[in-house]
Amino acid sequence: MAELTYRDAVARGIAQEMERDPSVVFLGEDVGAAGGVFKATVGLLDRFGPQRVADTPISEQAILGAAMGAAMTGLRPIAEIMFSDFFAVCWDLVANEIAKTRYMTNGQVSLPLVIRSANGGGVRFGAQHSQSVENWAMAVPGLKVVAPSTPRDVVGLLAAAVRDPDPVLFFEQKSLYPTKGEVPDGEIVDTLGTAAVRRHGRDATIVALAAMVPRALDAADALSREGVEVTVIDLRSLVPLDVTTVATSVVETGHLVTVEENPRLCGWGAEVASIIAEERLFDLDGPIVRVTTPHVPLPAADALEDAALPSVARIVDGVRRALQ
Amino acid sequence: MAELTYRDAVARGIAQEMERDPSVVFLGEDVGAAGGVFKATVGLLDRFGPQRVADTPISEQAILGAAMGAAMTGLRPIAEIMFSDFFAVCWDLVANEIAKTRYMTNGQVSLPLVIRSANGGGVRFGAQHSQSVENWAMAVPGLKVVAPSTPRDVVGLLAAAVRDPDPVLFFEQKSLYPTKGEVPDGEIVDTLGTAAVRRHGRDATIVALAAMVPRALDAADALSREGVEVTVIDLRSLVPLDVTTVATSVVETGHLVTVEENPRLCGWGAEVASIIAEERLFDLDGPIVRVTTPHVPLPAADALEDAALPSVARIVDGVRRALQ
Amino acid sequence: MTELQDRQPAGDPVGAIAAPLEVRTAIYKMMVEMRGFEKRAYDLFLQGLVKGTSHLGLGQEAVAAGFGAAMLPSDYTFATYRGHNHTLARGAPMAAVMAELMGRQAGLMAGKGGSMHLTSVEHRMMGSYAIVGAHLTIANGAAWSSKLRHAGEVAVCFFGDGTTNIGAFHEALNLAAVWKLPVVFVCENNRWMEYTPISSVTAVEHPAADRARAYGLDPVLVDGNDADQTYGAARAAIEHARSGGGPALVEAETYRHGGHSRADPGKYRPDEEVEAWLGRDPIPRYRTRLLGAGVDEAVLVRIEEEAQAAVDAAAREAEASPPPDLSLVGADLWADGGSSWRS
Amino acid sequence: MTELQDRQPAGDPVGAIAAPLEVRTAIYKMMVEMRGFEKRAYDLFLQGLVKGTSHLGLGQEAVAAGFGAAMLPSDYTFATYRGHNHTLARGAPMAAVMAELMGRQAGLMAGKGGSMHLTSVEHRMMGSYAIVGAHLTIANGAAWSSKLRHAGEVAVCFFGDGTTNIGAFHEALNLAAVWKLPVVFVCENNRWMEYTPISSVTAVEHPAADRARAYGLDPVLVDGNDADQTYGAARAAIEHARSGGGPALVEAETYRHGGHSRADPGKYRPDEEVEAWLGRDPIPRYRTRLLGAGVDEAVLVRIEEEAQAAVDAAAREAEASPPPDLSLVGADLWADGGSSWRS
Ligand SMILES: Cc1ncc(C[n+]2csc(CCOP(=O)(O)OP(=O)(O)O)c2C)c(N)n1
Ligand SMILES: Cc1ncc(C[n+]2csc(CCOP(=O)(O)OP(=O)(O)O)c2C)c(N)n1
Ligand SMILES: [Mg+2]
Ligand SMILES: [Mg+2]
Repeated sequence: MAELTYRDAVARGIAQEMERDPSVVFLGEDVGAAGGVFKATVGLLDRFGPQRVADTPISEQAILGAAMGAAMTGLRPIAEIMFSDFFAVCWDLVANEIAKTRYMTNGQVSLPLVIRSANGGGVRFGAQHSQSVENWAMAVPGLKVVAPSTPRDVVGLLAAAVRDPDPVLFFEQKSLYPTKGEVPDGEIVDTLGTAAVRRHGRDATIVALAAMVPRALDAADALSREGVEVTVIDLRSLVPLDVTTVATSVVETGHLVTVEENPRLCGWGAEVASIIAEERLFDLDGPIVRVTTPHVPLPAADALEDAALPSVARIVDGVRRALQ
Repeated sequence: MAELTYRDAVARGIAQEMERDPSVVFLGEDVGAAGGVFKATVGLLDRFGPQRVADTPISEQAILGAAMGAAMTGLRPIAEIMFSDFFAVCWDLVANEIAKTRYMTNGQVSLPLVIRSANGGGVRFGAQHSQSVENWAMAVPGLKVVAPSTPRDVVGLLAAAVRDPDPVLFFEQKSLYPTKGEVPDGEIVDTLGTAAVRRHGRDATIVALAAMVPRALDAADALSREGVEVTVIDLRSLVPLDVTTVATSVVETGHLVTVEENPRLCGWGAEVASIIAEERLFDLDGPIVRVTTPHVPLPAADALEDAALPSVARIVDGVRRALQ
Repeated sequence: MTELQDRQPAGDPVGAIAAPLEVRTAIYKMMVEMRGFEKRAYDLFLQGLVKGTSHLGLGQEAVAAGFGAAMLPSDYTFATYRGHNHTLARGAPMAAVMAELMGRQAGLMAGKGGSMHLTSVEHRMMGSYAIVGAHLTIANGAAWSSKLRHAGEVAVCFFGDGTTNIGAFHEALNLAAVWKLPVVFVCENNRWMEYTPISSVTAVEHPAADRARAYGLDPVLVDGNDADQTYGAARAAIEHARSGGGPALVEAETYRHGGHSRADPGKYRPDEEVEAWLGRDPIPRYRTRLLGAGVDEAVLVRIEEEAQAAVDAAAREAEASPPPDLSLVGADLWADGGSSWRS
Repeated sequence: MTELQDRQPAGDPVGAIAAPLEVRTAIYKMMVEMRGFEKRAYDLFLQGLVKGTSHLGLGQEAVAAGFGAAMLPSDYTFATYRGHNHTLARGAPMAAVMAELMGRQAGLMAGKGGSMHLTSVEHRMMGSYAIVGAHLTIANGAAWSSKLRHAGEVAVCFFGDGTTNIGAFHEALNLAAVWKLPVVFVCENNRWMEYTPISSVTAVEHPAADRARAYGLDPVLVDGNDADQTYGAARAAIEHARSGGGPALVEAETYRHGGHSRADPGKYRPDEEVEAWLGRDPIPRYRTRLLGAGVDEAVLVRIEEEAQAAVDAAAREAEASPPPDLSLVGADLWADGGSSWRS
């Protein structure tokens, strides 16, 4: 057991898989010699050499095309898209090609590949480098969508993603890179599509993802001081979605609050809310409350960004509204 | 009053606005000399000349960049993206530039532009030419999102979109192009963000959009024969969203069914459902049911595509489940 | 047209590599089969049996056939929505391709893909792509993989003139050059995008060849209606790529006889242009050439008759197939065979 | 370096158009102000007062200044995240720019955009764009609009060497050429993308100039650390564009003195490379040149002192500004001033 940053867990997870399977290759902008702009891939080039760790031009379509073509023909690529905002310059590869090809070809083509990307706000990078776009990915059939909140989950879910026979979008939350957590020694392989109950309480269920998980836990602490005990579920994966864990908890608590970093409209919380409103309506004792970033781009100034992202106070308030 | 196809209504709407305002220009692939691949813009080149009706290379990013730069500097462009699936090759312009620029510049830059696109399935074009991606647009703050279901609305909402000072994504449903409807003579200008109640009933509320509206009306007919009277709301616009009309109806009927052509996850119906589950939970007498295309790409074969898209039978069944 | 006629070689032309006679008759056979197949597909469309859209390569057969003949079985093909011929060139069964156009269970992808997405991994036909540009980057990936696996496979990627103006073209060409990938990019310049002449939307005269230097590549321009030239260019480019020389970009000048897609009569094109190009139809031209080279006409007639019989049989077989099983709607989104997104 | 030194003109170089002395002192003033501003911005970052990220153009001032001096007030600027200098070159007030970097209410966009999105429509600084490539297409739009409105305005668009490898570059250049737009594309080749040398990821030696022909344009390569050359090239390109000659693509060879962004020490670059380029710093070089051309040193010293005073005042003013009003979070998504998405 060692204490590791979320950032270092990325390199550890990639290295674990590259060590195990020679067909795993890794490519992206500044990922090799520079170790990545977030320093999340330091050391991989030295360890695995320039054939398997490839620096690319600023050509996101070419990066994902290379990953896709390689995955079709026997490799298991991990591609990095530096910031998830840049998915917009290569969305055709993601949404139209990678997501659809197995289905369109009646199962002929397998695409075992992972696309990692730094997602989310909180670091004052402004509207074009701070978006949470996991809901863009969730909306496209054919993509698995993962977003870890702890260093341990980074390693285990990354390994699971690399071993998965289908394309996985792996969202690393950039404000979590410096955070630390215990990571067991040896190989770690987790299971996609399983949520984790991070705290247990009988009064309400909070469902959160990535950077919103620690905030939800802080909100749970604050609520606990008022005598309100909430369950906090870390979804970890949006596709597959662990509806069972969420629904079981809602049946127990009767109240659901989702906490999303993405802007309001069509966020993953809407999907979760709609599932519960269809399948567990009569188990609800209060409105389903969604706490989200308002439906605006993220402003750059620290004061404004802090005011836009879901805060502990807004989560606490959301739970109170759910309980009313 | 004349009977017009949805297809011809597009050209009429564009012509109405180009006639009125010399700053309106129109650009896209094959839109001029050829009159558009759907023949929806026939005659515009002859009428307004090659300066204002511009054929472009296959360069969707360049098309939207040209529209954006022109809108910043005094023109009111209408750009065509031939199929909405192709938004994926220019999503950076849509989601990162056009949507965010007014906000990021603290209101300095205005972008009065419209992007028209042929959206949706039903014409056996396969997975890359049949998507309903209105939910992609809805998820991005800074875009208005419109999707008419009738020829009259095509003209009126297109005019409203052109006159709107903000960027509007205008989704034309390609299976509706040959459909006909009455369109009043003279200028028509509608209001964005207003839903239309197409049929009134007290038992349940169906909310639909674009090609799903006529199907919902057919389902309403079928249900009526069983003695179930439903309200059918044509949303017409996703942003702004006419929550008032939907909520008012749900309060009256106690039951909500959304009918979406987009694949299931994070569709607009999820957003509508989550709003009602938050704001009108105690007015609901049954589960909120979502009828959607399953979360798969659209298959090409006619038999398979028909089985994938929400059918009248599935809508009827959805209402029955909501009423149980 | 004068310009093109000038460039058209007199007599029996050669590409970089001259083809032996058995290869040339094989190329003729491929072209005749393609022609027969697509004409039948068009008839079936008129009968309402081919649904959706389809894009014929009538008139462009010499490109698919010349390259098809030059590829090894282990090489990869990447094509566009106009990919019937490239699919047949790799040996995919005609009946399965026809059934796919008709949306039947016996289709190459059981109807799930349709005409625009023909794929037969078994034949290393790695897909037909319907959104302009992307597949150039994907072909790079197959070539990269071949290189890393030391497999000696070359990826050959076909696309149109209009495709040279989209961003993905640029990214793909640059990466292929920088990584020295074994990939051959083949631009079939048929002078039109959908309904717009390529010359009206392109900054250079030869949309691919005039841009080769921007990627450190040599320009290659061939008469795409001359199967000997396409075969020769294919051999040269593929061998260059296979031997580690990096990518090649070939521009083949050709013409589609019909409209862009099934419903388009192609009336926007000047009559003289169409007529001149019909006069340069690659199939009768090659037939004459083969006769001149000493091939017995009976051999060619037999090829023609067999092709016709094969097309008839394929159409019958395809028509006999039922529509796809509806359970396919939910099948094969994931490797587990299903499409579930939840617990 | 030898190669560059060889190309460096001896004595007093001229661009296509020689600059009068008052223009040259104005250029010097701009460069000195830019340098002072960015050095202060860096100090404020070290003090924790500049938040988020920022990308300095230290060492690249001769490009922004040379072009800035050649533009008419009605011309449009489009820049990247590395756009402080281009913003100042158009006359945007230093204090507002500094306040934007610090996330204050007095910022050019009241803190909503940040360093990477500097925009001042009033000064025709039409924005700084942080996702590589897009703004080339947007600059086309402004140029198209100018052309349709017969306004005579030229759009000038700055970007880096790394940007030449993304798809949008290609689409923008082709459309600009086909439509003969009054737009000037300026590639500041500083030899590095973020931490990767451009030569390792680009198929040609000169990422922009060697690709000009692919768009039917003449290659233009200038010493970007020589303000006379950038000014001359700017005058020539802008006049060409304004007079209806269509777009131009200029590659200016230069170097950033520091790292890619604020937190990057830039240590991946070979010491000799950095040193050689520091020796070619455009500001002392230009100072020497102006003295040689007969400008009184007192004039230059006064420019330097005034610039320093202006920077000091701007920093003070910016620091005195409060953080933005939190109501701005919900403001100005729409033209009505708000951000409501519902009834
Ligand atoms: C990104 C994108 N934009 C537009 C289209 C619509 N479209 C399909 S084919 C075509 C013309 C392509 O022209 P070309 O590359 O010359 O190929 P050809 O059809 O002539 O074989 C267009 C514009 C598309 N499929 N994808
Ligand atoms: C589409 C996209 N990909 C990647 C990035 C991350 N990124 C920001 S700046 C940069 C390097 C750009 O290099 P260059 O164009 O040479 O400009 P310079 O920074 O040297 O001025 C990269 C890769 C981005 N902003 N946008
Ligand atoms: Mg073509
Ligand atoms: Mg650079």
